[in-house]
Amino acid sequence: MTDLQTQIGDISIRSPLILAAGVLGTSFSSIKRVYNNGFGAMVSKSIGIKPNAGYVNPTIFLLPETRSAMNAVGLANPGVEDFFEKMKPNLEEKLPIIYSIYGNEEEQIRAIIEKLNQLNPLAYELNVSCPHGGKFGLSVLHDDELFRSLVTTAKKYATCPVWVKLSPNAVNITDYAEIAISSGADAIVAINTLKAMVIDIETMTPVLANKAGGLSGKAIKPIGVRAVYDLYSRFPKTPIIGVGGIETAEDVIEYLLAGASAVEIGTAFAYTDDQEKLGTQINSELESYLKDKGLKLEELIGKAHKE
Amino acid sequence: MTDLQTQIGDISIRSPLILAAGVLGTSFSSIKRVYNNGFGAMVSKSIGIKPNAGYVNPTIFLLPETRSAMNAVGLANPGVEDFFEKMKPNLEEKLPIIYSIYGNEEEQIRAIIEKLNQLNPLAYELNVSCPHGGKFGLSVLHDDELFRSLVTTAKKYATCPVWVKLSPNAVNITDYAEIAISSGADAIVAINTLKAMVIDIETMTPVLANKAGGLSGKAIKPIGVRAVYDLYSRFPKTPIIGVGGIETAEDVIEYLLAGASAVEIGTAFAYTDDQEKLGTQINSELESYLKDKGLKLEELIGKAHKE
Amino acid sequence: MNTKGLGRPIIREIVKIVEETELTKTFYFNGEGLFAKPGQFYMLWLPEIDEKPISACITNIEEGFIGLSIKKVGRFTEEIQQRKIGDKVGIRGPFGKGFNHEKGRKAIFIAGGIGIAPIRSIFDLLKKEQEELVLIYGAQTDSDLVFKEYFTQFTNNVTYCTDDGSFGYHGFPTDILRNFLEKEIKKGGELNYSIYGCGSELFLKAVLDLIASIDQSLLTHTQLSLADRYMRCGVGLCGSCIIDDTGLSVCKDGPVFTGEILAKTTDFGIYGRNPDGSKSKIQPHY
Amino acid sequence: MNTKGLGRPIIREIVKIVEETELTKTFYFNGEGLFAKPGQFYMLWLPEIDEKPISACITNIEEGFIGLSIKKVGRFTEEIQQRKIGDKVGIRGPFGKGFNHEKGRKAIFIAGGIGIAPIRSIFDLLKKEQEELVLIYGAQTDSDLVFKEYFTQFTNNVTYCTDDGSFGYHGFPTDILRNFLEKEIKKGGELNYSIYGCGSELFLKAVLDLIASIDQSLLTHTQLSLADRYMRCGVGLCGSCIIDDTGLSVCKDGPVFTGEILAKTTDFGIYGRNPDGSKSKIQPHY
Ligand SMILES: Cc1cc2nc3c(=O)[nH]c(=O)nc-3n(C[C@H](O)[C@H](O)[C@H](O)COP(=O)(O)OP(=O)(O)OC[C@H]3O[C@@H](n4cnc5c(N)ncnc54)[C@H](O)[C@@H]3O)c2cc1C
Ligand SMILES: Cc1cc2nc3c(=O)[nH]c(=O)nc-3n(C[C@H](O)[C@H](O)[C@H](O)COP(=O)(O)OP(=O)(O)OC[C@H]3O[C@@H](n4cnc5c(N)ncnc54)[C@H](O)[C@@H]3O)c2cc1C
Ligand SMILES: Cc1cc2nc3c(=O)[nH]c(=O)nc-3n(C[C@H](O)[C@H](O)[C@H](O)COP(=O)(O)O)c2cc1C
Ligand SMILES: Cc1cc2nc3c(=O)[nH]c(=O)nc-3n(C[C@H](O)[C@H](O)[C@H](O)COP(=O)(O)O)c2cc1C
Ligand code: FES
Ligand code: FES
Repeated sequence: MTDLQTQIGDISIRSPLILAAGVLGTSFSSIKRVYNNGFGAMVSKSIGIKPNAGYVNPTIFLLPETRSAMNAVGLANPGVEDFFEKMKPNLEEKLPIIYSIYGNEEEQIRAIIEKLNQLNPLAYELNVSCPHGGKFGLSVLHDDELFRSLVTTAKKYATCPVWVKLSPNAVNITDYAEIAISSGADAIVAINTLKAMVIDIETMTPVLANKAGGLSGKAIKPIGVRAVYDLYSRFPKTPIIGVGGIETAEDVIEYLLAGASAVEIGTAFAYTDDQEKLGTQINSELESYLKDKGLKLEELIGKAHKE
Repeated sequence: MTDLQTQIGDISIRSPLILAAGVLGTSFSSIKRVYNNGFGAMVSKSIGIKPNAGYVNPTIFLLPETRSAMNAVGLANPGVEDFFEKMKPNLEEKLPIIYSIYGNEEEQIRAIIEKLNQLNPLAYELNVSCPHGGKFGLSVLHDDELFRSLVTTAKKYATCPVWVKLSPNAVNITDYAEIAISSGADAIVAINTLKAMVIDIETMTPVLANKAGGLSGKAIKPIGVRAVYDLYSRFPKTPIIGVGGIETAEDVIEYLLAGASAVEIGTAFAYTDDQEKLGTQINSELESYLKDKGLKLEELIGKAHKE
Repeated sequence: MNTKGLGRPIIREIVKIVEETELTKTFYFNGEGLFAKPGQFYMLWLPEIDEKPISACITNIEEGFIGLSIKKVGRFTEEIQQRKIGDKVGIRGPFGKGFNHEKGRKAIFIAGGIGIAPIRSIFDLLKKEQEELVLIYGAQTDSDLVFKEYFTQFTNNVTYCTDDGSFGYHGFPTDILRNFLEKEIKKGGELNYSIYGCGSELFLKAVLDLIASIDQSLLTHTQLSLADRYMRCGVGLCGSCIIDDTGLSVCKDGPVFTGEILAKTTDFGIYGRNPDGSKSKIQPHY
Repeated sequence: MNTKGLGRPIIREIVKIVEETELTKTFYFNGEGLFAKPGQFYMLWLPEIDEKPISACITNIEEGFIGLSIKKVGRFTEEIQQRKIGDKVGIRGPFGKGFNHEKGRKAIFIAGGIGIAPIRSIFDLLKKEQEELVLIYGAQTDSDLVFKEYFTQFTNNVTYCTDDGSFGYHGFPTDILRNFLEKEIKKGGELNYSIYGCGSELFLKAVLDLIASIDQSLLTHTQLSLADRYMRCGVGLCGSCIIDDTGLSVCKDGPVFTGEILAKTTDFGIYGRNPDGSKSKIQPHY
């Protein structure tokens, strides 16, 4: 068996596949199920300081014609207190879990992190890029001061690495990475969903209850690959986690070649008949590819950047 | 026959379908062929002051899994002098042609417009949003001062309306519209392609010779609809021309409901067997829809915005 | 995988409405592109109101329609009951895995309240193929029992129950099931039955516990359709409907599970999940 | 529409290289998913170099391979000629409409230089079905003539021509075509021929003019494959290959056009289009 282990800064995971935030990540049992399916690590649903019921339905639906999805869940989550209780089993099981967190005040970030530190996270993923998160979403990213202060705060309190998840709804995603990295971020996660909308022409109404939402899935893959490529060009020393439209080993490889050290997978869970095999299947295809090319996984990272 | 005529400010066209810039728009004969196929108007390839051979190939390829396309043509065009000669037949034929133009100096815009004014354009479409146009592309949009001065210059010399074509590679597309409209733009065209990249995993090389390019087609439709919706919310009085991923009458209707007064169609020309029928087919489906709903075309515009 | 039916809501006009009882109406739609297997469900969208899971109930492929039977319990279900013929709703799906028709075994159907909706879908399939169909169907009161004449047409082995004794047996469907199974056991021989059930989760839990107490080996032949779960995506993506400790999603891995699997979960019949993902005790209701 | 073959480059190793002449090599690839109809073409990608249109030439579905015959004329074609077995190239396509096999008519093939590549593809199809195959094939000099032994196997009605007289007839293929058609006319009766041609555009223009001068009604039965056109997308999108005044694209509406259509264009054989979209006079070359 070829080794699929990959390094993200100081962290090492057994496969570059990571469960993306917001997908199957609210309960410990589903997170564990994904781990058993060959994933290297799992990101939890984004957790805030208080419980949040999110928007009414429809909040999510698929666009099969482009193997994509639309969502405006609105950062629904049980809040850090309840979530902490739910994740306690991991003190024994020790699965590699990254906690996605959000907030729009330093104090919130401090409180969330101080609580979750007790769970020995693999890392935190600071979500400042939700396109339907209202005042907790993209607006945080677009306020340079606030953004910088939240990353700094997270770094100050976290007992593990802090990753920052960025949005492609940007003039140049690398400018946000600049702020994140100079504020101490250990890795950059790209990309979150793109601002989008689908209108039903029979009822003449936007389908999502929140009207606007985020586009994920195959449609956005070339946008994610480009973001990772640009980030790697500018910050070759900062680990990058690629996200967006990954369904197959080919997709994973494309992101690695662009410069990602690992990848996250979300929407693909809706497009597979057998969720239990998604990870093992991709892992074994990755192994074949590496064997065929006679390369180690780490040698793929950034290899599409010539001279 | 239901009337498909639509109004874009002072201009009226026989159908809301407009050929998008850069697609089949370098020669008068292909522009005319599209008109004969039922389109309301045609936008030319983006024309600069000097001839530009663009990038070497590959410059364009399709992504059929999402009915999309990648391109980095690099604003190839014969330059305004040569182009002017080519389009002279329109002084007699009087087809509704919108000239897409680009430049990064006031002087260029003035010179191009003074030349093309002689062709009695239906309108100009100022392209400041090409994601692979180098110093003539997105970087113009992202320089507020320059952007404002080019719109102002275009308005000053143009003998017809000036439309401004915006990019979704933005924090908030409506902020660019604000600049355009306050500088005199008569209409907003949205969206241009999104920054994207596809890497071939066998040769470990970006497929486009320019490496990065723009994503168009069905994949970006929800992004375009959202852009139009947001523009209409903020500027209900400025006509909007919707572009991005339109292939069918349903797609056109979605954009009209979002707030577009007309739409442009590009990539769909690659996904139709019979280019000669694309326009007439969509027109007749639009007519059926309007008849079925008992509505006039103008009544659809912005109808997805409730109360 | 086949992505048919996974997409955005398909808009359909209500073509017929049958008022089954005071609280329950059945809504009929053109079924083209929407036909489900028994036990699958849809996400039903009322534009600008909400979108909720509703079971496939009546599936008539020959005549091209489907019927959804809906009980008024809250905002969404009240809203739809105000809709008229010609009104438009959106339908996504069908979703989920549905019932597995165990050929060669006799069928017992057990339903509580509006849980009859998916039971009718599997009943309809089996009535074409099997002779012995046992239906045990309970509700709070007579006027909550739907499809009574319908079922009686196809089997004479129906027992209706009401909590208040207003119709049929005065008591719970589980009493009837217990009696039935115990009688069969006394007759000797194997309990060659498949049990198909739906109702509130507390009800289903009672059914499961009963069966486990009578014959553990029946658990693999018991298929219960969960209907007390909050759902968002319907496609196994969001995690809103996960049942601990298995990590299974009700929308994609269910909504029908075998008793064997349900017996392994720690949540079934005990904890539900709120829209924010937190859990709360399941409350009694029909 | 069927989108198969429309997508990104498929990467294939060169599995065999045949040096046909000093300037021309044929490259063989696993043909799976790439098999073309005669007259269609591919976009051939040399990563980090360029991507250019190349005709389907050898299509062997039974044995599962394709062969592309390429003449060295500039940077791209020189580069590929340096490639070895095992090297990887990208192939998009097949694109375009190809030749229309006019059943019930006798076939004349006329090729100039590397224009023989697509002619071989239609020749190969017809050799299985038709008896009378007339091939007229010219090049500058003997060593430019490819597939000589091959063609001779299947028809004894071949005339090779060279500009310098180094092989076969000393002169132009159009001379041979004129003689042939005039002889047939003298014999009396209808000219029941289909003419399939490819070569430089000046050559094709000479062919078209000749046919028009002999019998206008033959123009609808003349199919010429254009190969002097700059292309980008291959799918009728970018407009790089439009021929005025028709507005037709060579990549999607062609590359094969009937003489009737070509006679209507104002550009054919006169103006080509540069990468920037401007036009320039077509220069003589084979
Ligand atoms: C897979 C699946 C299939 C379903 N099939 C059907 C069906 O075919 N027909 C049908 O009528 N319903 C069905 N349901 C239940 C239906 O989705 C709910 O009744 C509906 O979501 C309630 O929405 P509401 O806005 O009307 O009520 P809410 O305002 O959400 O709830 C109102 C009150 O009802 C209680 N309640 C919650 N869930 C239920 C429930 N399931 N039944 C009764 N009371 C409840 C709550 O505790 C609350 O107090 C199904 C549910 C699932 C998960
Ligand atoms: C539909 C189509 C099918 C084709 N099929 C084949 C094929 O099967 N085999 C093949 O070898 N070529 C074929 N060609 C031609 C091939 O695409 C060109 O030879 C190639 O693009 C030249 O690229 P280059 O970089 O080598 O030369 P460039 O540097 O682009 O050109 C070098 C010189 O060659 C001249 N030139 C330009 N076009 C041609 C031409 N078509 N033939 C000869 N000289 C030319 C130019 O004027 C220039 O001076 C085809 C072209 C088209 C449009
Ligand atoms: C239903 C759904 C919910 C999501 N919720 C979150 C979230 O809470 N936090 C977050 O950072 N990203 C969230 N995302 C974004 C994903 O983590 C991911 O960035 C995006 O979907 C692109 O990856 P994909 O194409 O593999 O889905 C969500 C995506 C989906 C589809
Ligand atoms: C091959 C190609 C070339 C393009 N060239 C231009 C251009 O020159 N100027 C411009 O403003 N937009 C250009 N575009 C963008 C289109 O006009 C349009 O905004 C975009 O493709 C989205 O529409 P679509 O999805 O219908 O193609 C080009 C698009 C394609 C695919
Ligand atoms: S409703 Fe989303 S996972 Fe079940
Ligand atoms: S090569 Fe693009 S239209 Fe023909």
